[in-house]
Amino acid sequence: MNKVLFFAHLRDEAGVESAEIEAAGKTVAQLKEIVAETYKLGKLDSAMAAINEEFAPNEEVIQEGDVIAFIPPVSGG
Amino acid sequence: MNKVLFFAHLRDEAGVESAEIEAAGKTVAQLKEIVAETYKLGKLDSAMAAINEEFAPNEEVIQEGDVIAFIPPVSGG
Amino acid sequence: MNYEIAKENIDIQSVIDKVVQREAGAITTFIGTVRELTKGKKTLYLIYEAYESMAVKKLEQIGNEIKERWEGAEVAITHRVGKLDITDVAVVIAVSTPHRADAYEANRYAIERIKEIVPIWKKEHWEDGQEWIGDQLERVAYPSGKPEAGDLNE
Amino acid sequence: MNYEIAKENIDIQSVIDKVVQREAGAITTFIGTVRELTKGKKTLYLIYEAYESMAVKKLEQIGNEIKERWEGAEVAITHRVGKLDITDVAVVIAVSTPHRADAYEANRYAIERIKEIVPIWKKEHWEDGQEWIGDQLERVAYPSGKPEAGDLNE
Repeated sequence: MNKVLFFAHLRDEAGVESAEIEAAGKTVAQLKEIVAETYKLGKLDSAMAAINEEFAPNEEVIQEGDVIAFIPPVSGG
Repeated sequence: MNKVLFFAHLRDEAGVESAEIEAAGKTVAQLKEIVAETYKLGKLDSAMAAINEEFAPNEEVIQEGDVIAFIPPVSGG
Repeated sequence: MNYEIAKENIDIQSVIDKVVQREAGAITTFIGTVRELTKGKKTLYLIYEAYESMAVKKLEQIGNEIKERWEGAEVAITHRVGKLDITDVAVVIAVSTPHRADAYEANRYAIERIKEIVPIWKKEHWEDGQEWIGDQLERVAYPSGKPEAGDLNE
Repeated sequence: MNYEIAKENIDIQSVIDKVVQREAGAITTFIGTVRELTKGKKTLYLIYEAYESMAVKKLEQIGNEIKERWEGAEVAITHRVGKLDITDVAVVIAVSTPHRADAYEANRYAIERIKEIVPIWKKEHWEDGQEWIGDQLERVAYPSGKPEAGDLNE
Protein backbone atom coordinates (compact mmCIF):
# COMPACT_ATOMS: atom_id res chain seq x y z
CA MET A 1 0.00 0.00 0.00
CA ASN A 2 0.98 3.61 -0.46
CA LYS A 3 0.11 6.69 1.48
CA VAL A 4 -0.95 9.69 -0.60
CA LEU A 5 -0.90 13.19 0.90
CA PHE A 6 -2.89 16.25 -0.16
CA PHE A 7 -2.07 19.86 0.65
CA ALA A 8 -3.61 23.32 0.37
CA HIS A 9 -6.40 23.56 -2.21
CA LEU A 10 -5.97 19.93 -3.22
CA ARG A 11 -6.77 18.85 0.34
CA ASP A 12 -9.75 21.19 0.46
CA GLU A 13 -11.07 19.75 -2.82
CA ALA A 14 -10.30 16.12 -1.97
CA GLY A 15 -11.87 16.55 1.44
CA VAL A 16 -9.15 14.38 3.02
CA GLU A 17 -5.57 14.98 4.13
CA SER A 18 -4.35 11.56 3.06
CA ALA A 19 -5.46 8.32 1.51
CA GLU A 20 -4.20 4.73 1.28
CA ILE A 21 -3.90 3.65 -2.34
CA GLU A 22 -2.32 0.59 -4.00
CA ALA A 23 0.11 2.37 -6.34
CA ALA A 24 3.20 0.14 -6.51
CA GLY A 25 4.30 -0.36 -10.11
CA LYS A 26 2.40 2.67 -11.37
CA THR A 27 4.07 5.85 -12.57
CA VAL A 28 3.42 9.20 -10.94
CA ALA A 29 1.45 10.21 -14.02
CA GLN A 30 -0.78 7.13 -13.76
CA LEU A 31 -1.40 7.73 -10.07
CA LYS A 32 -2.29 11.34 -10.83
CA GLU A 33 -4.95 10.21 -13.27
CA ILE A 34 -6.45 7.76 -10.80
CA VAL A 35 -6.42 10.26 -7.95
CA ALA A 36 -7.78 13.10 -10.07
CA GLU A 37 -10.74 10.95 -11.07
CA THR A 38 -11.38 9.45 -7.63
CA TYR A 39 -11.32 12.80 -5.84
CA LYS A 40 -12.53 15.04 -8.69
CA LEU A 41 -9.36 17.15 -8.55
CA GLY A 42 -9.36 19.59 -11.44
CA LYS A 43 -5.93 21.10 -10.97
CA LEU A 44 -3.81 18.05 -10.25
CA ASP A 45 -1.96 18.58 -13.56
CA SER A 46 -0.36 21.74 -12.23
CA ALA A 47 0.77 20.00 -9.04
CA MET A 48 4.21 18.55 -8.51
CA ALA A 49 4.60 15.15 -6.97
CA ALA A 50 7.00 14.11 -4.25
CA ILE A 51 7.96 10.54 -3.44
CA ASN A 52 9.32 10.13 0.07
CA GLU A 53 9.79 13.89 0.40
CA GLU A 54 11.75 14.36 -2.84
CA PHE A 55 10.32 15.81 -6.04
CA ALA A 56 9.64 13.06 -8.57
CA PRO A 57 9.01 13.36 -12.30
CA ASN A 58 5.81 12.08 -13.91
CA GLU A 59 7.53 9.00 -15.32
CA GLU A 60 8.96 7.75 -12.02
CA VAL A 61 7.65 4.35 -10.93
CA ILE A 62 6.22 4.09 -7.44
CA GLN A 63 7.51 1.36 -5.11
CA GLU A 64 5.62 -0.50 -2.39
CA GLY A 65 5.53 1.64 0.77
CA ASP A 66 6.45 4.92 -0.94
CA VAL A 67 4.72 8.01 0.41
CA ILE A 68 3.46 10.20 -2.41
CA ALA A 69 2.54 13.84 -1.90
CA PHE A 70 0.83 16.11 -4.39
CA ILE A 71 2.28 19.56 -4.13
CA PRO A 72 0.44 22.53 -5.65
CA PRO A 73 2.58 25.47 -6.78
CA VAL A 74 4.15 26.67 -3.55
CA SER A 75 3.59 30.11 -2.04
CA GLY A 76 5.80 30.33 1.04
CA GLY A 77 8.16 33.15 1.86
CA MET B 1 37.24 82.53 15.86
CA ASN B 2 36.68 79.10 14.43
CA LYS B 3 36.73 75.70 16.02
CA VAL B 4 38.70 73.06 14.14
CA LEU B 5 38.12 69.36 14.88
CA PHE B 6 40.48 66.45 14.29
CA PHE B 7 39.53 62.78 14.06
CA ALA B 8 41.16 59.37 13.90
CA HIS B 9 44.81 59.43 12.78
CA LEU B 10 44.72 63.21 12.32
CA ARG B 11 43.85 63.63 15.98
CA ASP B 12 46.58 61.19 16.98
CA GLU B 13 49.13 63.11 14.89
CA ALA B 14 47.95 66.57 15.92
CA GLY B 15 47.89 65.52 19.55
CA VAL B 16 44.69 67.51 20.12
CA GLU B 17 41.01 66.87 19.46
CA SER B 18 40.25 70.46 18.55
CA ALA B 19 41.79 73.88 18.20
CA GLU B 20 40.63 77.49 18.02
CA ILE B 21 41.90 79.18 14.87
CA GLU B 22 41.09 82.51 13.21
CA ALA B 23 39.98 81.24 9.81
CA ALA B 24 37.19 83.60 8.68
CA GLY B 25 37.73 84.73 5.10
CA LYS B 26 40.11 81.87 4.30
CA THR B 27 39.23 79.00 2.00
CA VAL B 28 39.23 75.42 3.17
CA ALA B 29 42.39 74.84 1.12
CA GLN B 30 44.15 77.75 2.82
CA LEU B 31 43.14 76.53 6.27
CA LYS B 32 44.41 73.04 5.39
CA GLU B 33 47.83 74.46 4.57
CA ILE B 34 48.02 76.41 7.82
CA VAL B 35 46.85 73.49 9.91
CA ALA B 36 49.10 70.99 8.15
CA GLU B 37 52.12 73.15 8.91
CA THR B 38 51.14 74.02 12.48
CA TYR B 39 50.42 70.43 13.49
CA LYS B 40 52.82 68.64 11.12
CA LEU B 41 50.00 66.68 9.51
CA GLY B 42 51.34 64.78 6.54
CA LYS B 43 48.11 63.34 5.22
CA LEU B 44 45.76 66.30 5.44
CA ASP B 45 45.56 66.41 1.63
CA SER B 46 43.64 63.14 1.59
CA ALA B 47 41.17 64.36 4.22
CA MET B 48 37.79 65.83 3.45
CA ALA B 49 36.64 68.96 5.21
CA ALA B 50 33.26 69.62 6.74
CA ILE B 51 31.92 73.04 7.63
CA ASN B 52 29.16 72.93 10.24
CA GLU B 53 28.73 69.18 9.68
CA GLU B 54 28.40 69.33 5.89
CA PHE B 55 31.13 68.37 3.44
CA ALA B 56 32.73 71.45 1.95
CA PRO B 57 34.93 71.75 -1.13
CA ASN B 58 38.46 73.14 -0.97
CA GLU B 59 37.41 76.47 -2.45
CA GLU B 60 34.65 77.21 0.07
CA VAL B 61 35.25 80.34 2.15
CA ILE B 62 35.01 79.97 5.91
CA GLN B 63 32.74 82.32 7.87
CA GLU B 64 33.18 83.64 11.40
CA GLY B 65 31.98 81.03 13.89
CA ASP B 66 32.01 78.10 11.43
CA VAL B 67 33.09 74.79 12.87
CA ILE B 68 35.54 73.04 10.56
CA ALA B 69 36.25 69.32 10.80
CA PHE B 70 38.98 67.42 8.95
CA ILE B 71 37.68 64.04 7.99
CA PRO B 72 40.09 61.30 6.95
CA PRO B 73 38.77 58.68 4.53
CA VAL B 74 36.00 57.00 6.52
CA SER B 75 35.98 53.35 7.51
CA GLY B 76 32.66 52.70 9.23
CA GLY B 77 30.26 49.88 8.46
CA MET C 1 18.60 22.86 13.82
CA ASN C 2 19.34 25.67 11.37
CA TYR C 3 16.21 24.91 9.30
CA GLU C 4 12.88 25.00 11.06
CA ILE C 5 9.14 25.25 10.66
CA ALA C 6 7.73 27.25 13.57
CA LYS C 7 4.20 27.20 14.90
CA GLU C 8 4.68 30.31 17.05
CA ASN C 9 6.13 33.78 16.64
CA ILE C 10 9.71 33.62 15.28
CA ASP C 11 12.42 35.09 17.50
CA ILE C 12 14.56 36.88 14.91
CA GLN C 13 17.62 37.20 17.15
CA SER C 14 17.71 33.45 17.73
CA VAL C 15 17.86 32.83 13.97
CA ILE C 16 20.67 35.37 13.63
CA ASP C 17 22.57 33.74 16.51
CA LYS C 18 22.81 30.50 14.51
CA VAL C 19 24.97 32.09 11.81
CA VAL C 20 27.34 34.16 13.96
CA GLN C 21 30.91 33.14 13.19
CA ARG C 22 34.36 34.61 13.82
CA GLU C 23 35.10 34.50 10.09
CA ALA C 24 32.03 36.58 9.18
CA GLY C 25 32.07 40.31 8.59
CA ALA C 26 28.49 40.45 7.39
CA ILE C 27 25.15 38.96 8.34
CA THR C 28 22.10 39.70 6.23
CA THR C 29 18.57 38.80 7.19
CA PHE C 30 15.42 38.69 5.15
CA ILE C 31 12.24 39.01 7.18
CA GLY C 32 9.07 38.31 5.25
CA THR C 33 6.10 40.08 6.83
CA VAL C 34 2.39 39.96 6.11
CA ARG C 35 1.52 42.98 3.99
CA GLU C 36 -1.93 44.51 4.24
CA LEU C 37 -2.41 45.47 0.58
CA THR C 38 -1.64 43.35 -2.48
CA LYS C 39 -2.73 44.81 -5.81
CA GLY C 40 -5.11 47.11 -3.96
CA LYS C 41 -6.85 44.24 -2.15
CA LYS C 42 -6.93 44.30 1.64
CA THR C 43 -5.71 41.18 3.40
CA LEU C 44 -7.22 40.45 6.83
CA TYR C 45 -4.91 37.57 7.72
CA LEU C 46 -3.08 34.61 6.22
CA ILE C 47 -2.92 30.93 6.95
CA TYR C 48 0.39 29.23 6.13
CA GLU C 49 0.53 25.47 5.80
CA ALA C 50 3.57 23.25 5.21
CA TYR C 51 4.41 19.70 4.30
CA GLU C 52 6.60 20.02 7.31
CA SER C 53 9.09 17.15 7.07
CA MET C 54 9.76 17.82 3.39
CA ALA C 55 9.85 21.58 3.91
CA VAL C 56 12.64 21.24 6.46
CA LYS C 57 14.59 19.04 4.03
CA LYS C 58 14.16 21.57 1.24
CA LEU C 59 15.24 24.47 3.45
CA GLU C 60 18.33 22.47 4.30
CA GLN C 61 18.92 21.79 0.60
CA ILE C 62 18.81 25.54 -0.07
CA GLY C 63 21.31 26.10 2.73
CA ASN C 64 23.62 23.51 1.20
CA GLU C 65 23.30 25.05 -2.25
CA ILE C 66 24.34 28.38 -0.73
CA LYS C 67 27.34 26.90 1.06
CA GLU C 68 28.50 25.38 -2.22
CA ARG C 69 28.17 28.64 -4.14
CA TRP C 70 29.34 31.14 -1.52
CA GLU C 71 32.43 30.04 0.36
CA GLY C 72 32.33 30.39 4.10
CA ALA C 73 28.58 31.04 4.23
CA GLU C 74 26.46 29.98 7.18
CA VAL C 75 22.68 29.82 6.77
CA ALA C 76 19.64 29.55 9.03
CA ILE C 77 16.00 29.69 7.93
CA THR C 78 12.81 29.52 9.98
CA HIS C 79 9.38 29.61 8.32
CA ARG C 80 6.24 29.99 10.33
CA VAL C 81 2.94 28.19 9.77
CA GLY C 82 -0.57 28.81 11.09
CA LYS C 83 -2.56 32.05 11.26
CA LEU C 84 -0.62 35.27 10.73
CA ASP C 85 -1.90 38.81 11.10
CA ILE C 86 -0.72 41.92 9.25
CA THR C 87 2.98 42.71 10.04
CA ASP C 88 3.54 39.23 11.52
CA VAL C 89 6.78 37.56 10.50
CA ALA C 90 6.33 34.64 8.09
CA VAL C 91 9.95 33.80 7.38
CA VAL C 92 13.42 34.74 8.62
CA ILE C 93 16.51 33.98 6.55
CA ALA C 94 19.92 34.72 8.07
CA VAL C 95 23.14 34.37 6.08
CA SER C 96 26.65 35.19 7.27
CA THR C 97 29.69 35.42 5.01
CA PRO C 98 33.20 36.85 5.26
CA HIS C 99 32.34 39.70 2.84
CA ARG C 100 29.15 41.67 2.47
CA ALA C 101 28.38 41.31 -1.24
CA ASP C 102 28.05 37.55 -0.77
CA ALA C 103 25.74 37.95 2.23
CA TYR C 104 23.24 39.94 0.16
CA GLU C 105 23.41 37.69 -2.89
CA ALA C 106 23.18 34.45 -0.97
CA ASN C 107 20.26 35.71 1.08
CA ARG C 108 18.38 36.80 -2.03
CA TYR C 109 19.04 33.39 -3.54
CA ALA C 110 17.49 31.73 -0.48
CA ILE C 111 14.16 33.57 -0.68
CA GLU C 112 13.86 32.97 -4.42
CA ARG C 113 14.52 29.25 -3.94
CA ILE C 114 12.00 29.07 -1.09
CA LYS C 115 9.39 30.37 -3.48
CA GLU C 116 10.33 27.66 -5.98
CA ILE C 117 10.87 24.44 -4.09
CA VAL C 118 9.75 24.52 -0.45
CA PRO C 119 6.31 22.93 0.09
CA ILE C 120 4.64 25.76 1.98
CA TRP C 121 1.40 27.43 0.96
CA LYS C 122 -0.47 30.49 2.03
CA LYS C 123 -4.20 31.07 2.04
CA GLU C 124 -5.16 34.72 1.88
CA HIS C 125 -8.25 35.85 3.73
CA TRP C 126 -9.93 39.04 2.49
CA GLU C 127 -13.17 40.67 3.54
CA ASP C 128 -14.94 39.06 0.61
CA GLY C 129 -13.37 35.63 0.49
CA GLN C 130 -10.31 33.45 0.74
CA GLU C 131 -8.01 31.62 -1.62
CA TRP C 132 -4.94 29.42 -1.61
CA ILE C 133 -2.23 31.42 -3.32
CA GLY C 134 -0.30 29.42 -5.87
CA ASP C 135 -3.31 27.90 -7.61
CA GLN C 136 -4.24 31.17 -9.26
CA LEU C 137 -4.23 31.48 -13.02
CA GLU C 138 -1.51 34.14 -13.07
CA ARG C 139 0.91 31.73 -11.47
CA VAL C 140 3.15 29.54 -13.56
CA ALA C 141 1.92 25.97 -13.52
CA TYR C 142 4.24 23.00 -13.68
CA PRO C 143 2.84 20.85 -16.49
CA SER C 144 5.70 18.37 -16.22
CA GLY C 145 4.88 17.85 -12.56
CA LYS C 146 8.11 19.44 -11.32
CA PRO C 147 9.36 22.95 -10.65
CA GLU C 148 12.28 22.68 -13.05
CA ALA C 149 14.73 20.02 -14.17
CA GLY C 150 17.52 21.27 -11.93
CA ASP C 151 15.43 21.04 -8.80
CA LEU C 152 15.13 17.27 -8.83
CA ASN C 153 17.35 15.52 -6.33
CA GLU C 154 19.82 18.39 -6.24
CA MET D 1 15.30 58.43 16.24
CA ASN D 2 15.82 56.09 13.28
CA TYR D 3 19.50 57.08 12.96
CA GLU D 4 21.73 56.57 15.94
CA ILE D 5 25.27 56.25 17.16
CA ALA D 6 25.35 53.72 20.00
CA LYS D 7 27.95 53.42 22.72
CA GLU D 8 26.69 50.01 23.89
CA ASN D 9 25.69 46.72 22.31
CA ILE D 10 23.06 47.24 19.58
CA ASP D 11 19.72 45.51 20.12
CA ILE D 12 18.99 44.28 16.59
CA GLN D 13 15.29 43.70 17.18
CA SER D 14 14.80 47.30 18.30
CA VAL D 15 16.29 48.55 15.01
CA ILE D 16 14.00 46.21 13.06
CA ASP D 17 10.97 47.41 15.05
CA LYS D 18 11.50 50.94 13.73
CA VAL D 19 10.79 49.91 10.13
CA VAL D 20 7.81 47.60 10.65
CA GLN D 21 4.88 48.89 8.60
CA ARG D 22 1.56 47.45 7.40
CA GLU D 23 2.52 48.22 3.80
CA ALA D 24 5.76 46.22 3.98
CA GLY D 25 6.13 42.65 2.80
CA ALA D 26 9.87 42.56 3.29
CA ILE D 27 12.41 43.74 5.82
CA THR D 28 16.10 43.25 5.17
CA THR D 29 18.81 43.83 7.70
CA PHE D 30 22.53 44.16 7.29
CA ILE D 31 24.53 43.39 10.41
CA GLY D 32 28.20 44.27 10.20
CA THR D 33 30.24 42.14 12.59
CA VAL D 34 33.89 42.26 13.60
CA ARG D 35 35.72 39.59 11.59
CA GLU D 36 38.77 37.91 13.05
CA LEU D 37 40.81 37.57 9.85
CA THR D 38 41.39 40.19 7.17
CA LYS D 39 43.86 39.26 4.44
CA GLY D 40 45.28 36.61 6.75
CA LYS D 41 45.98 39.04 9.58
CA LYS D 42 44.39 38.34 12.95
CA THR D 43 42.40 41.17 14.50
CA LEU D 44 42.25 41.27 18.30
CA TYR D 45 39.66 44.04 18.59
CA LEU D 46 38.56 47.27 16.97
CA ILE D 47 37.95 50.79 18.15
CA TYR D 48 35.28 52.73 16.29
CA GLU D 49 35.16 56.49 16.56
CA ALA D 50 32.60 58.89 15.09
CA TYR D 51 32.11 62.59 14.51
CA GLU D 52 28.84 61.86 16.17
CA SER D 53 26.61 64.82 15.34
CA MET D 54 27.61 64.81 11.68
CA ALA D 55 27.45 61.01 11.48
CA VAL D 56 23.80 61.03 12.59
CA LYS D 57 23.02 63.67 9.96
CA LYS D 58 24.74 61.65 7.25
CA LEU D 59 22.91 58.46 8.25
CA GLU D 60 19.67 60.41 7.99
CA GLN D 61 20.73 61.72 4.58
CA ILE D 62 21.26 58.14 3.42
CA GLY D 63 17.80 57.20 4.71
CA ASN D 64 16.29 60.11 2.78
CA GLU D 65 18.14 59.15 -0.39
CA ILE D 66 16.68 55.65 -0.06
CA LYS D 67 13.14 56.93 0.46
CA GLU D 68 13.45 59.02 -2.67
CA ARG D 69 14.72 56.13 -4.77
CA TRP D 70 12.62 53.27 -3.40
CA GLU D 71 8.99 54.17 -2.90
CA GLY D 72 7.46 53.17 0.40
CA ALA D 73 10.80 52.37 2.03
CA GLU D 74 11.39 52.83 5.75
CA VAL D 75 14.96 52.91 7.06
CA ALA D 76 16.71 52.68 10.43
CA ILE D 77 20.46 52.59 11.01
CA THR D 78 22.43 52.29 14.23
CA HIS D 79 26.24 52.35 14.24
CA ARG D 80 28.22 51.51 17.33
CA VAL D 81 31.35 53.24 18.57
CA GLY D 82 33.97 52.27 21.16
CA LYS D 83 35.80 48.97 21.63
CA LEU D 84 34.40 45.97 19.78
CA ASP D 85 35.53 42.37 20.06
CA ILE D 86 35.39 39.67 17.39
CA THR D 87 31.76 38.90 16.33
CA ASP D 88 30.48 42.09 18.00
CA VAL D 89 27.93 44.05 15.98
CA ALA D 90 29.28 47.30 14.53
CA VAL D 91 26.29 48.40 12.46
CA VAL D 92 22.68 47.39 11.90
CA ILE D 93 20.77 48.62 8.85
CA ALA D 94 17.07 47.76 8.59
CA VAL D 95 15.02 48.56 5.48
CA SER D 96 11.38 47.69 4.87
CA THR D 97 9.64 47.95 1.50
CA PRO D 98 6.43 46.64 -0.03
CA HIS D 99 8.36 44.21 -2.29
CA ARG D 100 11.47 42.21 -1.57
CA ALA D 101 13.76 43.16 -4.45
CA ASP D 102 13.72 46.77 -3.25
CA ALA D 103 14.50 45.78 0.33
CA TYR D 104 17.72 44.06 -0.74
CA GLU D 105 18.81 46.81 -3.14
CA ALA D 106 18.06 49.68 -0.79
CA ASN D 107 19.84 47.97 2.08
CA ARG D 108 22.91 47.35 -0.04
CA TYR D 109 22.86 50.98 -1.08
CA ALA D 110 22.87 52.04 2.58
CA ILE D 111 26.01 50.14 3.53
CA GLU D 112 27.89 51.35 0.46
CA ARG D 113 26.95 54.94 1.24
CA ILE D 114 27.96 54.55 4.88
CA LYS D 115 31.40 53.56 3.68
CA GLU D 116 31.52 56.69 1.51
CA ILE D 117 30.12 59.58 3.50
CA VAL D 118 29.55 58.84 7.19
CA PRO D 119 32.34 60.18 9.43
CA ILE D 120 33.13 57.00 11.34
CA TRP D 121 36.56 55.41 11.56
CA LYS D 122 37.89 52.14 12.82
CA LYS D 123 41.25 51.41 14.34
CA GLU D 124 42.32 47.81 14.01
CA HIS D 125 44.34 46.26 16.78
CA TRP D 126 46.50 43.28 15.89
CA GLU D 127 49.04 41.35 17.95
CA ASP D 128 51.85 43.37 16.40
CA GLY D 129 50.36 46.82 16.19
CA GLN D 130 47.41 49.04 15.44
CA GLU D 131 46.28 51.33 12.66
CA TRP D 132 43.44 53.64 11.71
CA ILE D 133 41.81 52.06 8.69
CA GLY D 134 41.11 54.52 5.94
CA ASP D 135 44.53 56.14 5.92
CA GLN D 136 46.19 53.13 4.37
CA LEU D 137 47.82 53.37 0.99
CA GLU D 138 45.47 50.88 -0.64
CA ARG D 139 42.53 53.12 0.13
CA VAL D 140 41.35 55.71 -2.33
CA ALA D 141 42.28 59.16 -1.18
CA TYR D 142 40.17 62.21 -1.85
CA PRO D 143 42.57 64.74 -3.36
CA SER D 144 39.79 67.24 -3.98
CA GLY D 145 38.88 67.14 -0.32
CA LYS D 146 35.50 65.50 -0.87
CA PRO D 147 34.23 61.96 -1.42
CA GLU D 148 32.67 62.72 -4.80
CA ALA D 149 30.85 65.62 -6.42
CA GLY D 150 27.41 64.12 -5.88
CA ASP D 151 27.90 63.79 -2.16
CA LEU D 152 28.00 67.48 -1.43
CA ASN D 153 24.82 68.88 0.09
CA GLU D 154 22.69 66.11 -1.36
